[in-house]
Amino acid sequence: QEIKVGFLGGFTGPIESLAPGILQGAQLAVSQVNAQGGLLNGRTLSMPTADTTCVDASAASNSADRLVNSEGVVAIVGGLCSGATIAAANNAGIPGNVVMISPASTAPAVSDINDNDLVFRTVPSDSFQGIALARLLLSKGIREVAVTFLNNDYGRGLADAFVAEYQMSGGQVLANVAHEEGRADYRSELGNIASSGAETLVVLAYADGSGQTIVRQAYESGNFLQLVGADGMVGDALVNAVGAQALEGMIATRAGSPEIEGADVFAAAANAVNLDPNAVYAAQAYDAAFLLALAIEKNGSADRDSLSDALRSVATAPGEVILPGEWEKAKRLIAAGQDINYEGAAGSQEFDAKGDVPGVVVEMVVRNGRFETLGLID
Amino acid sequence: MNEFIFFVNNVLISGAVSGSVYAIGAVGVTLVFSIMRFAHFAHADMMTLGAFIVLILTTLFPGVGAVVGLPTAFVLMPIAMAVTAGVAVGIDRAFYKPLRQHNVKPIVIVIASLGVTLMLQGLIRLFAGTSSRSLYVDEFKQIFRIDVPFASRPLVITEPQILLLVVTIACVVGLHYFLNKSRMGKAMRAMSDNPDLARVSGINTQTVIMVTWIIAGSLAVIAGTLLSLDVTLKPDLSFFLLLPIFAAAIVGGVGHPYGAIAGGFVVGFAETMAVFNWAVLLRPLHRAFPNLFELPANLTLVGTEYKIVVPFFILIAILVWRPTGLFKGKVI
Amino acid sequence: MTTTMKSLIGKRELILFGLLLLAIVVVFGLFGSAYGTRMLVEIACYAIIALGLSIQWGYAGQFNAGVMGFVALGGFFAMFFSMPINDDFWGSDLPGQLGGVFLRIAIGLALIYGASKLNRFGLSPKLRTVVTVLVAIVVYFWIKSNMVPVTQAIERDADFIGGLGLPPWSGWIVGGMVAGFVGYFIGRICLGLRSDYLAIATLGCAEIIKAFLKNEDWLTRGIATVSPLPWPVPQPIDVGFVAARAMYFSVTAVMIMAIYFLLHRAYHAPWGRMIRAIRDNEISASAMGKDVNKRSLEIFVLGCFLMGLGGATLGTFNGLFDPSGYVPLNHTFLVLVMVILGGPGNNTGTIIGAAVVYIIWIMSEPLALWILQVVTSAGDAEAQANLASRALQARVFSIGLLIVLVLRYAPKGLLPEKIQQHN
Amino acid sequence: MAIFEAINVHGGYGGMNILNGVNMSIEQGEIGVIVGPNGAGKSTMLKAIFGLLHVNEGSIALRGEDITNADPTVLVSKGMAFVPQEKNIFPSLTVHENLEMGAYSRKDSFQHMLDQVYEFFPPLKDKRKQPAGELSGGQRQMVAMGRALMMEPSLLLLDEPTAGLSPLYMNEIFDRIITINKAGVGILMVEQHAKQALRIAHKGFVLAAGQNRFTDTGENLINDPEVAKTFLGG
Amino acid sequence: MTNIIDVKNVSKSFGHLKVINDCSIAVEEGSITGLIGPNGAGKSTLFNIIAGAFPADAGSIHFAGEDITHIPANQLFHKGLLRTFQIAHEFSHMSALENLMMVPGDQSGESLFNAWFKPGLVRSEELAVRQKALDVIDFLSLGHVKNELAGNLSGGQKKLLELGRTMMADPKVVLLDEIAAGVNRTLLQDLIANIQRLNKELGYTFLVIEHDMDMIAKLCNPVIVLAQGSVMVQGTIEEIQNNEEVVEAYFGTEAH
Ligand SMILES: Nc1ncnc2c1ncn2[C@@H]1O[C@H](COP(=O)(O)OP(=O)(O)OP(=O)(O)O)[C@@H](O)[C@H]1O
Ligand SMILES: Nc1ncnc2c1ncn2[C@@H]1O[C@H](COP(=O)(O)OP(=O)(O)OP(=O)(O)O)[C@@H](O)[C@H]1O
Ligand SMILES: [Mg+2]
Ligand SMILES: [Mg+2]
Repeated sequence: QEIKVGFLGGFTGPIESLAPGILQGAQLAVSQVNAQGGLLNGRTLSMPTADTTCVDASAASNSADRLVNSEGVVAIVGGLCSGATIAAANNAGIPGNVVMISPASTAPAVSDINDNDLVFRTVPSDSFQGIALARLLLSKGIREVAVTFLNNDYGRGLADAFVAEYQMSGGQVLANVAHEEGRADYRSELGNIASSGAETLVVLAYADGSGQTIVRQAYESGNFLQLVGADGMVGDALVNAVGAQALEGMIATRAGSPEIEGADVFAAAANAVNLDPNAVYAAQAYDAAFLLALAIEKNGSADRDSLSDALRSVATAPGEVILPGEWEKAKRLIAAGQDINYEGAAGSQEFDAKGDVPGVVVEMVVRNGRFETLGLID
Repeated sequence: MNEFIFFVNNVLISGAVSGSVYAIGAVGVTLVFSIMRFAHFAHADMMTLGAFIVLILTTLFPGVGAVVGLPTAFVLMPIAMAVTAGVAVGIDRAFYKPLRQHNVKPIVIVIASLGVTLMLQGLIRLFAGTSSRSLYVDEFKQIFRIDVPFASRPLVITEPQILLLVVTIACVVGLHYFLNKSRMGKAMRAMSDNPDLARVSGINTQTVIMVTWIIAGSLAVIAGTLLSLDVTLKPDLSFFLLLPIFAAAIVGGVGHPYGAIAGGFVVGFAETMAVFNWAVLLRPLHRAFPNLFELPANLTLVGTEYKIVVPFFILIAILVWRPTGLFKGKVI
Repeated sequence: MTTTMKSLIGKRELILFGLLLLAIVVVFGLFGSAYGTRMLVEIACYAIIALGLSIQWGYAGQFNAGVMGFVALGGFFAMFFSMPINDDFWGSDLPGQLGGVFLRIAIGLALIYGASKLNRFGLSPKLRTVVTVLVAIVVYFWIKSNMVPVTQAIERDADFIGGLGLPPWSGWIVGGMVAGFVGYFIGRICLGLRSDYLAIATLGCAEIIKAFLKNEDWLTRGIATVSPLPWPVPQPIDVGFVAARAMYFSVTAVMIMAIYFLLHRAYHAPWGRMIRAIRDNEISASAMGKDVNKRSLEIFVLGCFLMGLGGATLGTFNGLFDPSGYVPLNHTFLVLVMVILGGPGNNTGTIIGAAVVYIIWIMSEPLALWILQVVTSAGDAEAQANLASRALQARVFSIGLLIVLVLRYAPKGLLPEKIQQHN
Repeated sequence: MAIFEAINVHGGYGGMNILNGVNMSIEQGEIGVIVGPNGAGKSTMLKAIFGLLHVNEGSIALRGEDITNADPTVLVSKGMAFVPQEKNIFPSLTVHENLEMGAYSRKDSFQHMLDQVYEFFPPLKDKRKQPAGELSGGQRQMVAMGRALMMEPSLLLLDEPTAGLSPLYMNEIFDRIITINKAGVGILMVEQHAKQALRIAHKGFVLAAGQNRFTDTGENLINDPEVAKTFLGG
Repeated sequence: MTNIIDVKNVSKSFGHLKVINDCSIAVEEGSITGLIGPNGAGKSTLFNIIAGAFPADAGSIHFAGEDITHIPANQLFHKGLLRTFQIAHEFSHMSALENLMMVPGDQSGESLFNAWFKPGLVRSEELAVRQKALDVIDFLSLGHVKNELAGNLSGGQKKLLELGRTMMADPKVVLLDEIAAGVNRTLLQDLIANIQRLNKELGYTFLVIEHDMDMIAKLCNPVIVLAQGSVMVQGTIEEIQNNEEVVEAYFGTEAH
C-alpha cells in the first residue's frame, strides 16, 4: 500500500554533517503529505534512505540501485554530492526510468547528464551563484581578491564560475588555490595565498569543514581584511565556532529568495518540528520531496512512466499556485483536473529544459554575530 | 623586512608548530614500536580520542582555565591523559595482548591496529558526531601580534602555539631523563632490546608494556589537544596525521625517540617550505635590481594540493639515501 | 592429481560454498534479481582485486596497504581507453603542444639519468649526487613552467583530453599493465623494507596516485568526474538491468576462472614453492640461488596487475570515473578484510572472503537502518535523521571489529593456506 | 634438603607435551649437568623451571617451596637466575646497564656485586661504557653470566653457556662456573660439551625424548659405556 | 691441485670496526679445509663475503679461476658455491621435504611462463626432483619427519637439513659454518662421516668453520687460523696445535 520515494544522501563522508538536516527537510514534506490524507486515494508515502558516502561512486550507484531495484521506489530525492548524483543517475536512475530530484548537487555537470528528462534539481547550478558573488563584490568596489576553494565538485564548480565572471568584469584574481577537505591546518595554503598580496579572501568551502578552519586561521594570521563566502559558509554555527569578532563584516551569498511566500510557510513548519529552516539545502530537499508527491498524485498511479511530464506540469506555471504544506488543496485541484504550479520553500522551482531551476541568490553579511540577509543580487 | 616577517610567520612558526605535533606523535609511535615491535596505526586516533575527551571535560567545567590563566582545555588535559592512557592499556589488553601471546608476526598486530583505528573512528563519530569543533568553549584564543622594528607586518603567534612549543621541549627533556636515568626507563629500553631476557631478569614486562601505553597515550593526548586548540577538532583529523607521523618516525629512525623528534621537525618544515611561495623572499632583491630578472608571481615547489605527498617523498628520499633514518634506527 | 582435486574441494570448502550460496539466494530473494546480479558483479570485481592482494601477502608476505592506488589506476585506464575521442582536443594544436611537453620530459629525464652516471667520468660520488639533485630541481622547474600553460589551455579549451575510443577490455588490460608497471617502481624502492614500512610506503604511494588523478584535470577531469563509461557488453538501458548485468558478470566470471586457474598452477609448481621459500627466509633463499629481488618484484607486479585489472572492471561497471571516490576504507581496508577473512595465500578462500565481506559490507547499511527504525520508531524525526547518519558510522566500526575478531579467532582465515604434503 | 627439586614434570609449547615426566634435584652448592640428544627437551626443561612455559603436570620446588608455573619475576626475587641459550644480553644497553638490569629487582645497594662481576670477568671492566652488542661472542657470554650473578642467586640455570665459543673461552667459562659454585651457588646447566661439563658436575642427568634416561654423578656417567656411546659421542 | 677458492687481500669494516684486515686464503680443490680462530675473529664475516652476502671493501675473490668479487649470492649458487649458516636458516613454514625440493637451481617450473603453459615438462621434472629429495632425506635418516614443518625440527635435525641441501645442489664447494655447535656429540659423528663421504664419493670441496677440535682434527687438512681479521698461521692440525701463538690466542694455555 505504501508508495516509496527514496532518499539518497551522503550520510557518511565529507558532507555527513549536512545530510541529517537535508533528510529532515524531505521528511517534513512526507509527514505533511501523510498527515493530510496521503496520496492516490489514501495510500501513505514513505521514504527509504540510502547512503552514497558522497565520494564513492561505487557505493552511490549501489545504494541507488537498491532503492530503484529492491525498494522499488517511484522516484528519488537525491543524491547530494554531484558525483554521487551523476553516478546514481547513470547507473540506476536512468536505466531504471526513475525520476531523481537533487536538492544539493550544484555542479554544472549535472545539467549535462544524458538523462531522458529524468534528472532534476531544486538548487541552482553553481554557475548562478558564482556569477552573483562576482557581481556583488565588484559592485562593492572590491577589485582584487584571492580565492581558495574546496577541491571537490562544489568548490571547484563555484570557483570556476566566480573567477570567470569576476575576471571578465574587470576584477583581478591574485591567487586561486584549491585546498583539500579535512586537514587540521591550512596555514600553508593561506600563506601561499597571502603571498599574492590580496587583502580580500574568498572562501568557497563548507562551514563545518575546511571553511571554518580557513576562516579562523585567516583571521589569526592577520593577512586579510575582508572575508567572503558562499552558501556553504552560511550558518550561525560558523559564527559561534570562530567568534563574532573574527567574522564581523564577512560577506556571503546563498541560494534562495527571501521574498517568496513559501519560505515563510516552510520556516514556520520547520520550526514546529525543531528543524532549523536555514539548514543548508533543507528547504530544497523539502521542495524536491513535495514536488515528487505532487507529481505522483498528478500522474495518477505509482508508475514510473511519464512521471517526469507530471513533474514538469505541477512545478511550472501556469496553474493555481500551491505553497509548501498545501497538500490537501493541491490534491483537490488535481482531482478536479486543474493545473497547478508549486511555488516552493527555496524558490519557485520552474524547471528549464535541462531540469535546472533558475538561480536566485541573496546577499548576506555577518553583523552583531549573526548572518543577516540583505536582499537579492541581480 | 616585511617579507622576512612573512617568511618567519609562514615557514618558521608554521613549520615549528606542525613539526611539534608530528614530533610528539612520532615519539609515541616510535616508543610503541621499539618496545612492542609493531607500527601502531591507531596512534593518530588516540590523539583524536584524547582531544574529544578534553572537549567533553571543557564543556563540563568551562571556568577552570580562567583561574589559572591558561586555556581550560590545557588545564584539563591531564585528566584526559589519564583516561586515554587507561583506554590505551585496555585496547592493548583486549586486542594486542592475545595476539602477542600467540606469537604472531608483528605485521598481524599492525593489521589489528588498523582494525582498532577503524573501530575508534567509528566510535568517535558515533558518539561525537562529525562536525568541526573548537576546544575554546567559553573563551577565546589569545593571539599575540608582536610588532617588529622596520616592518609593518607583525609577528603572529597564538597561545596554543607557544604552549605547544614549550610542551614539546618539556616532553623531549622529560623523556630523555626518564629513558636514560630512571630504572623504569632503562627497563623499557631493555625490554625493547630483548623482551624474553627482560622477563628473565625480573623485569615485569606487563608493567613495562602498561607504562609504555600510558606514556604513548598521554603523548597522543598532548599532541591531539594542542593541535585541536591551535586549529580545530575533527574526527577525521587523525587519518591525515597518520602519514606524516609515520614518515617522521621513519625519517628519524624508528625506535629512536630523538630521531622521531628530529623527523617530526624535518617533515613539518619540509611541508611548509614545499608550499611556500619563494618569490616573496626574492621581491626585495627584485626591487633593488628591477632589470636583473623577471620575477614570477608564484615560485612554489609543489601546489598546495600536493602537500599531502610531501612527507611521503621525504620518506622515500631518506629510505633510499639512508635506510635506517637520520638517527640510526633499530630495525629495517 | 587426485590429491589436488581433493584439496580443491575439501569439506570445509563445500560447507563454506554452501553457506555462501545460501546467502546469495537470500539476497536475491530480499532485494530482487537486478540488485542481486549487481552484487555478484561487484563481488567478482573485488575478488580480482583481493586475489592480487592475496598473492602479494599470502604467497610472498608483502603487505601492500596501497591497494587503492592501483585500483584507481585501473579505473583511470578503463575510462581513458573507452571514452570517445574528444574532438575539441584533437582538432586543436594542443596535442602538438602536449607532445612537446612530453618530449621535454623525456629530455629532462635523460639529463637526470646522465647526471646520475657522472661518476663514470671521474666525478666523486658525493659531487655526483649534488649535481644530480641540482639538475633534477632545474629540470623540474623547467618542465613545470612548460607544462602548466599547456594543461591550462587544455582545461580551458577542451575540458580534458578525452578518451581513445577503444573497446573497454583494451583499457582493462592496459590498466592492469600500468598498475603493474607502477608497482614495479614502487617495489624497486620499497620491497627491501620491513613489512610495516612497506605498508606505510605503499599507503603513501596510493595517496600520491590519487592526488595526481584528482588534480591533473587536463588528463582525468579531476573531481568533475567522467561518465557514463561504455561497457564491453550491452548496457542496462538497452537490455534491462538483469540481462546486462548477467552478461557483465559472465565476463568477470570467466576472468576470475582464468586467473584462478593460472594462480593455482603457478602456486603448485616450483614457482610457488620458491615464492614461499623467499617469504620464509630471504637470506637462505638467496643462498640457494633464488633471485630474491627479482622474484619479490615479480609477484608484487603480478599482484598490482590484478588490482589494476579488478579496478578497471569495477570502474567500467560503475560507469563513472571519479578520482576522489577512491578512499582507503573501501578500496584498501575492505580488500584487506576480504583477504584476512578468506585466508591469505588460499585463492578459494580469498574469493569466498571477497563474497562474504562484500555481502556484509553492503548489507550492513540497510541492516543498520532497519535496526534503527525498529529501535527508534517511537522517536521524533530529528532524532531519526541524526541517528541514521550516525548509525552508518557503525559500518566503519564494524569493519574494524571484523578485522580484530578474525585476527583473534581465525588468524589464518576461514580457509588457511595449505601445507604441501608429499606422500 | 635439596635446594631444588622437580618431580614428574610434564609440559610443552602448544597442545603436545615435550616433557613427559622429568625428575631432577640438586643439593645446596652442587653443580648439575643436563645432557642429551638434540630435541630431547633440555632447553624446554630449563624454561619450564623458570616459568617461561606452562607445566601441565608435576611440581617444581625451591627449598621445599612450590614454584610450579611461578612468574619469572617472582623466581628472580627468590634467588634464581637464568642464562638462556641465545639472545642472552641486551645489545643496545651498555655493559654496565646490562649488569644493572640484572639487579633490577634489588632494592638494596648492589655496588659490591658490580665490583665482584668486574673482578670475575676482567675484560668487561674496560668495556663497561660500550654497548654489549659490539662485544665478541665470548665477552657476550661473560656479560650474560654477570647479569645473572647480579642478584646473588642461590641457584643459577645455564643453557649451553659454551656453545660456539672458542676453546679458550670455553675453558674460561668452565673455570668461572667452578669459582661461582665454590662461593656456594647451586648450578644447573645444559651442555653439549658433555664430557667437559660432566667432569665438573656433582650430578648428571641424561634426558631423551622428554624423559630421564640416566641420573648419576658426572664421573659415573662419563664412565658408563652405554651413556658414552649413545649420548656423549663415544 | 688447483685452488678452487682464492681470497686475495680482502678487507671489511663495520662502521669503525675493521673486521677483516687484508686477509688472503686459498682453498684447494677436493680438500676439506678448516677455518678456526677466536670468537669475533671474522670467520663468519669472511664466509659472508665469499658467498656474496655482502661486499668486501677491498680485495678480490676468485672461484675456479673466475673473479666473483661482486657477484651476488644467488648467482654464486649457480656457479657451484653453496654455504650453510651458523644459525640454521631453514624455511620454517615448509616441510622438510620441500626444504630440499626447492634447492635445485635449474627447475624450469620456477618461471611463471613454464608453470602456466608447460605443465607436462614441469610435472616430469618435479617427479625427478622429488625422487632425489626423498633419497637425500633417507640418506640423512630424516624420513620420519619429511612432512614435518622444518620450523618444528630440533636443532640437530635442522643442521642435518642444512647439510642435505648441499646434496640436492651438486655444488663444487660447500662452506660449513659451525655445524657442530649445539649438536649432540653422537649425532656429530654421523655428520662427520657424511661430510667425508660427500668429499670422497662426490668430490665436494669443503671449507669448515668450527670450534670443536675433535671434529677439526678428524676432518680437516689443512687448517687456517684467523685472528683479528687476518691469517695467523696455516698448516696441519698438529702444526696448529703446537703453535704457541695459536695456543695463546685460541686454545688457551690449559687446553688439552
Ligand atoms: N617454540 C616451540 N614450539 C613448538 N615446539 C618447539 C618449540 N621449541 C622447541 N620445540 C620442540 O620441542 C622439542 C624440544 O626442544 P628443546 O629446545 O627443549 O630441545 P633441546 O633438548 O634443548 O635440544 P638442543 O640440544 O638442540 O638445544 C623439539 O622437538 C622441538 O622441535
Ligand atoms: N653486521 C655487522 N655489523 C657490525 N659488526 C659486525 C657485523 N657482523 C659482524 N660484526 C662484528 O665483526 C666481528 C667478527 O664477527 P664474525 O661473526 O665474523 O666472527 P666469527 O669469527 O665468526 O666469530 P664466532 O666464532 O663467534 O662466530 C665481531 O666483532 C662482530 O661483532
Ligand atoms: Mg636447547
Ligand atoms: Mg661465526
